[in-house]
Amino acid sequence: MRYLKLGSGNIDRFLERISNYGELYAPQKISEKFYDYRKVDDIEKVEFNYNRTITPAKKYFIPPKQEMFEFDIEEGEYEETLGEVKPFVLFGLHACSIVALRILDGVYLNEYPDKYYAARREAGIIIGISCLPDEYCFCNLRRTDFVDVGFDLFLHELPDGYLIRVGSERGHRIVDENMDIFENVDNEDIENFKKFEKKRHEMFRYEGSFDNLRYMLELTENSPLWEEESEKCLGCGNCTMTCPTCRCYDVQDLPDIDGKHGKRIRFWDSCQFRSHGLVAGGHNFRETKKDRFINRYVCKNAYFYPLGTSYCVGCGNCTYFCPAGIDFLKNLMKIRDVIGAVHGE
Amino acid sequence: MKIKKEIKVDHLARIEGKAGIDVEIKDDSIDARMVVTEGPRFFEVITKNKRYEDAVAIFPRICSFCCTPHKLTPIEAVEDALDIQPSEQTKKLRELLYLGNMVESHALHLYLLVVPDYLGYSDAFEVARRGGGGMVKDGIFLKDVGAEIQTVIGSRSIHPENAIVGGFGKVPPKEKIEKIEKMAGEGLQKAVDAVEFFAEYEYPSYVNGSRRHLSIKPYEGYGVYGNEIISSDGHSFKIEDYKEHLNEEVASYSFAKRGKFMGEPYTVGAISRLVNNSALITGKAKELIEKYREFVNPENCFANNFAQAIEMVYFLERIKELASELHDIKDESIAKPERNSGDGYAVTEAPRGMLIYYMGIEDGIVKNVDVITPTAMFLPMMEVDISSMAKGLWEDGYQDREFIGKKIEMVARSYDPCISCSVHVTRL
Amino acid sequence: MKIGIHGLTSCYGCQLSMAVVKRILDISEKFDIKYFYMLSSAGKIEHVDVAFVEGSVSTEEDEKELKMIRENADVLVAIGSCAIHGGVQGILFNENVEYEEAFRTVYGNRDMEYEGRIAQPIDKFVKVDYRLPGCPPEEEEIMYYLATFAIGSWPEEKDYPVCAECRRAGNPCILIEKGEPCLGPVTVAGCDARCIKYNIPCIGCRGPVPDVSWFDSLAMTFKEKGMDREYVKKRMAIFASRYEGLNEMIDKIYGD
Amino acid sequence: MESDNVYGLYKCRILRVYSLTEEEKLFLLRFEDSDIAESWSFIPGQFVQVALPGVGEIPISICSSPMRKGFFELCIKKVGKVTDMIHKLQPGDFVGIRGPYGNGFPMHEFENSDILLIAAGIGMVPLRSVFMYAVDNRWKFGNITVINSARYGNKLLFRKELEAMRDIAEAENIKIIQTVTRDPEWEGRVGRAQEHIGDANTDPENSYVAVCGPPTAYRSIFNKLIEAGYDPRKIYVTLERRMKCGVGKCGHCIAGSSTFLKYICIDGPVFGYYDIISTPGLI
Ligand SMILES: Cc1cc2nc3c(=O)[nH]c(=O)nc-3n(C[C@H](O)[C@H](O)[C@H](O)COP(=O)(O)OP(=O)(O)OC[C@H]3O[C@@H](n4cnc5c(N)ncnc54)[C@H](O)[C@@H]3O)c2cc1C
Ligand code: SF4
Ligand code: SF4
Ligand code: SF4
Repeated sequence: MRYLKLGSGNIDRFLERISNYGELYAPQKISEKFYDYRKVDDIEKVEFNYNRTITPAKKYFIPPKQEMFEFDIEEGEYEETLGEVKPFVLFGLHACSIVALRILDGVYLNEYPDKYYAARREAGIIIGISCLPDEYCFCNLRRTDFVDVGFDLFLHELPDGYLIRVGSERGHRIVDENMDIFENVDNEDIENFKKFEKKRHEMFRYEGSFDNLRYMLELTENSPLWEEESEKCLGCGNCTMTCPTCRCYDVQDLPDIDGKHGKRIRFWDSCQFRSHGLVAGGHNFRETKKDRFINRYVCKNAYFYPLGTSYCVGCGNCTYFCPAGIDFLKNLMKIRDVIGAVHGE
Repeated sequence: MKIKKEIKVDHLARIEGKAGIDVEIKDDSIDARMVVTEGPRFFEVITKNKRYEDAVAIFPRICSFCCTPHKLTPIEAVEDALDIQPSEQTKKLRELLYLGNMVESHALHLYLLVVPDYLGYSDAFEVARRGGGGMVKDGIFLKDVGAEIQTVIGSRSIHPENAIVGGFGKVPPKEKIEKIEKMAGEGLQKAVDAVEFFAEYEYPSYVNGSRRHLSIKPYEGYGVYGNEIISSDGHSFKIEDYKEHLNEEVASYSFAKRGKFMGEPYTVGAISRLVNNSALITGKAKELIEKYREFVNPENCFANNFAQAIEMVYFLERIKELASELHDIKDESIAKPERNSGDGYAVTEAPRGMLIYYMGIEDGIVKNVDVITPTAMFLPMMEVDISSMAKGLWEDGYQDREFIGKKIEMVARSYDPCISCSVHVTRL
Repeated sequence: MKIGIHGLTSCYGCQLSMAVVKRILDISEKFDIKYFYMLSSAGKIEHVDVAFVEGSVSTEEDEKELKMIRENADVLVAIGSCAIHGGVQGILFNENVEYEEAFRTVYGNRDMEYEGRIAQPIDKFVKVDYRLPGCPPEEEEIMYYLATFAIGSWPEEKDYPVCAECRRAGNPCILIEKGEPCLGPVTVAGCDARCIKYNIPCIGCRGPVPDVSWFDSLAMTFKEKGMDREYVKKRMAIFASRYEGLNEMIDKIYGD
Repeated sequence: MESDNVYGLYKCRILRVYSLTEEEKLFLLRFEDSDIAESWSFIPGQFVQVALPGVGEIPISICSSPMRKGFFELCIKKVGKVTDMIHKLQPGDFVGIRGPYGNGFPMHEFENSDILLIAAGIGMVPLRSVFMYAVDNRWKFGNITVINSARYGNKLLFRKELEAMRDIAEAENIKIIQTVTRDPEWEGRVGRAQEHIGDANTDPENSYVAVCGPPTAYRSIFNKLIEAGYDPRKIYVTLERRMKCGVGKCGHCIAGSSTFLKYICIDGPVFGYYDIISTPGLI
């Protein structure tokens, strides 16, 4: 991998330069406590130290609401409405967010590639940035705390700037075209990088591996925990909407009142909603709130084989953004303990 | 032999709400009554014991046409009760919001509800089909100007939620304010055209008769806020004393209350504002008043339509002015209460006339409410005019009940009555 | 296609919002509007393909009219919170105020020729085929409903809460951040989380999510944030007074 | 079929419409584009997405034999928004089609074995494709039994078609069993499908079994089959879920558990017996 250094003095220039490659989006403070990716019209507002955004980066690749086709009802014709996707630069993704996008790639670019997603993925330049975990983060347990691929450039915080890893051909090109703002990495930088990584690792709340969780989950289907926790659940879908890897969508046809035209749209859906598992005739595969509650735990902890990680990347969003204060990680920890207790008896 | 003759309009179309008119013609007298069949909704009971923030969110549901006045007036009352001092910017935004409702309401009433009468059609769709499309579109444009203002400032045009006690949840961005300014400018000529349109119709003389006009004395210019009520014959009193001056009665045939001032029917609304305060009007509207002086006739209810058209012109100019004063708009925090309990009074000029709110608050909880709406105020006067119209036509030998029915409907419509408002409820 | 637009006891906001959609003239051309008293004096109740009914049943007259509308309509759509849930005037029901009592408080000791009632949603009297929620309904949804009928189909109703739209819209959550009593989690979506966009906590004007409004769970959250029972109860009941088991759900959390 | 948009639809013309029962209609379709019509192929058990502009898009199993080139059939039950509208269509009208999707039944594995088909209710739809395929390639398979069941006689799908085949079927070692569960008027066999397994002409030792019906019936059918000596490794079922895309994107059809999380649309809808019993949530 190619390593470079960006000195503190050049950070603003770096942001300006990358915005030449496309519309720039980056985390910004949107309210007292929350951050979100927004279009950058003032580089002063770009946030380098944030923990999580209220909408994950998936929104740039699968928009919350998206038009797919326009149709002509009388002729039975459909016309794709993807149009041209202009290049854009997504700055400031953390490692877990980048892994999350790779998981989405697995879904959207499989044997039936989704053109709408592919076009946006192609157009989006990804620039990652290092972070320090808070009490909600557990990417270390998910093995998503570090990424080797899936970004064009990745910035690691140093006391006097950033150490940059170049992760793609596009990344090399950007670096080559702007060599005047980069320096070479020296020994002191490497020492600082190590220190940062050490500090970061010491900050995680838990250590160890989480993989056996999948079996534990299957074995605790009848644990009283599900009853208790799903009682609190509002069924509001905040957990799935803020999850960087949840991507269920719903499709709807919107005819025009002229009765002749219309459009087909798709928009974020959630397995926490009743109709998600409902089929014609009224049978529901996830009838109760508890069924739907458990479903998310099951789905997120299943394995995504191509990457050797689970669908959950351990970002902590679903806990942080749950209005009812339900703690995903804590519940998973409890599930492991429940099993322990069963064996202990 | 005495034959009882009756003219009935069971369901009065093209007004807000549900009401009918019964006119009974006896040999020696004539008796008209507006029958409000809409069910009671008891707003003063349902807002009681709620937190004031929640109560002010409920009041607008009294009526969709004047939801904004029913939001801003109780907000004023709460602020009076709890000694909350909103910022200058908030006051300007509120006035703008209020005037947005005014323009929307007047445009709807004039173009979609009244114009079909003048042209002899049953609705604006027919007007559009028969070549009046341009006029209907003008009306819709003006209505949209008003709706846009309420959307930008209030979050939506019906039941705006962004206006709250102490200020606004979110201050609208400068670009949107500029858009309002531009739209108001574009609407101005259309409003002038409306004035010219109404100036082509003479008022039916059957409904001529002297009457007392009540309105507020605006704090500033020809504004909608004030705390003093004045009458066309020189009376005045402070809002805190309204109960001593304005009484309300209940009639057995109506869920609407009926106002009296000094024991007599009176009227409120656009014409009353013009009669009492036209000296405060400026600009293009002032020119039009001078040009069409005779149409500002204090003795004929049809003057209200004309007065609304004049007001549209004036308020659009005022909107432009207010918007231009808001170019340096900025985010602000919401003004906080100085105390937790108190009595608050507010009166504003809603599109249809004065709107009075009294609220008694204890520890943030609403304990007492009284609301007097313009429609409740002018109902008795309206019945007088309906009787006069029916009587006049009858005596002139018109016998076709449907024809008379149409004419008396026009009388009612000229008041722009708002039945939901009148039925909401008020404490005796 | 013949349609009728009717109002019972309400603020007339739903009819008004139908009257002021941007393409009202297109609608008047595409549909044969048989009844729309707010806008037209032409028309009497006659057979229509779809009747839209706004407002709650609050008088004998309302009930009679509603039944007549139903008899003459192939499809009946309840529009707005009053028709669907009884509206804000339904609060009396939730608070167990008798009609007589409310009436006396307001009108004094007078007899009326007409009898009023505590407001009720229209499905207490007639079969309702579809529900178009809102206080008032959103233009986009009005157009969607009309269009699906126009092509011989019917609308899909939303069954999820405002929160979903709040996230899609990119708002910060004010319930988490400021602990404000947002009713978004129990209120049916469709407004694109308008109020939250304006930093105003949702008061639930669109009414509860059909069958899956977890007032108990939300009460638990509110309680933890220090809100008292009376306040929570009153706020939740503004637009949800007729939601089955509402009071019980709240009592369950706060204890008896 | 070539399109750079997986959700792109191809126009199909409805050639014939038959009413099978009060609620089910059979549609004969052909792609407008004759190149597609001729080259299009599928495996029994696969499904297509059927779209009506303005109304929506739904998954429907193909119920004709893949051997019949140029045309295909769908049997659609009227249950809601889209299916209601489809039932209003007439010959000459168009629908949008994309697919085929799903894995389908492993027909090549079935070769040289007996085949037992067990259908309950609408489950006969995908199994008809298996059946027709087997009949069209009669020499490749051993004995065949079809057990078609429904609540009432007039709800038995393809009942007349199957009855009409009876004589020739006998000669070809094909056994057709039609049974109903709730119909007092019905004069033929009664009882649930699984109660007639013993009457099949298939050799449990050398049979493949395909089952389709309501998920609630599966366990009891499995038990009966295993009791009768059928090899669990050779039992297949097809599953249903809500679906919006058909190609593993929209997430609605994800089912299973943490160790076996599957998309019904691309990993299924056909699953083997062991998948089913080792995966809570699949049925
Ligand atoms: C793999 C597969 C094969 C199928 N094969 C057939 C068949 O051959 N014949 C047949 O009659 N039916 C079949 N179905 C069921 C059929 O898809 C549903 O009956 C149909 O989707 C109902 O749509 P609707 O709009 O009429 O009903 P509504 O209840 O109005 O449904 C509204 C929406 O919900 C979704 N939906 C509802 N139920 C289902 C469901 N069961 N599956 C998927 N989406 C659903 C649809 O997207 C639909 O747009 C199959 C389902 C699957 C999954
Ligand atoms: S399940 Fe929760 S912690 Fe895991 S990736 Fe999704 S939001 Fe993050
Ligand atoms: S602000 Fe309200 S509507 Fe939005 S997510 Fe939070 S609780 Fe839900
Ligand atoms: S956010 Fe709540 S109160 Fe606001 S419009 Fe939506 S449903 Fe109504």
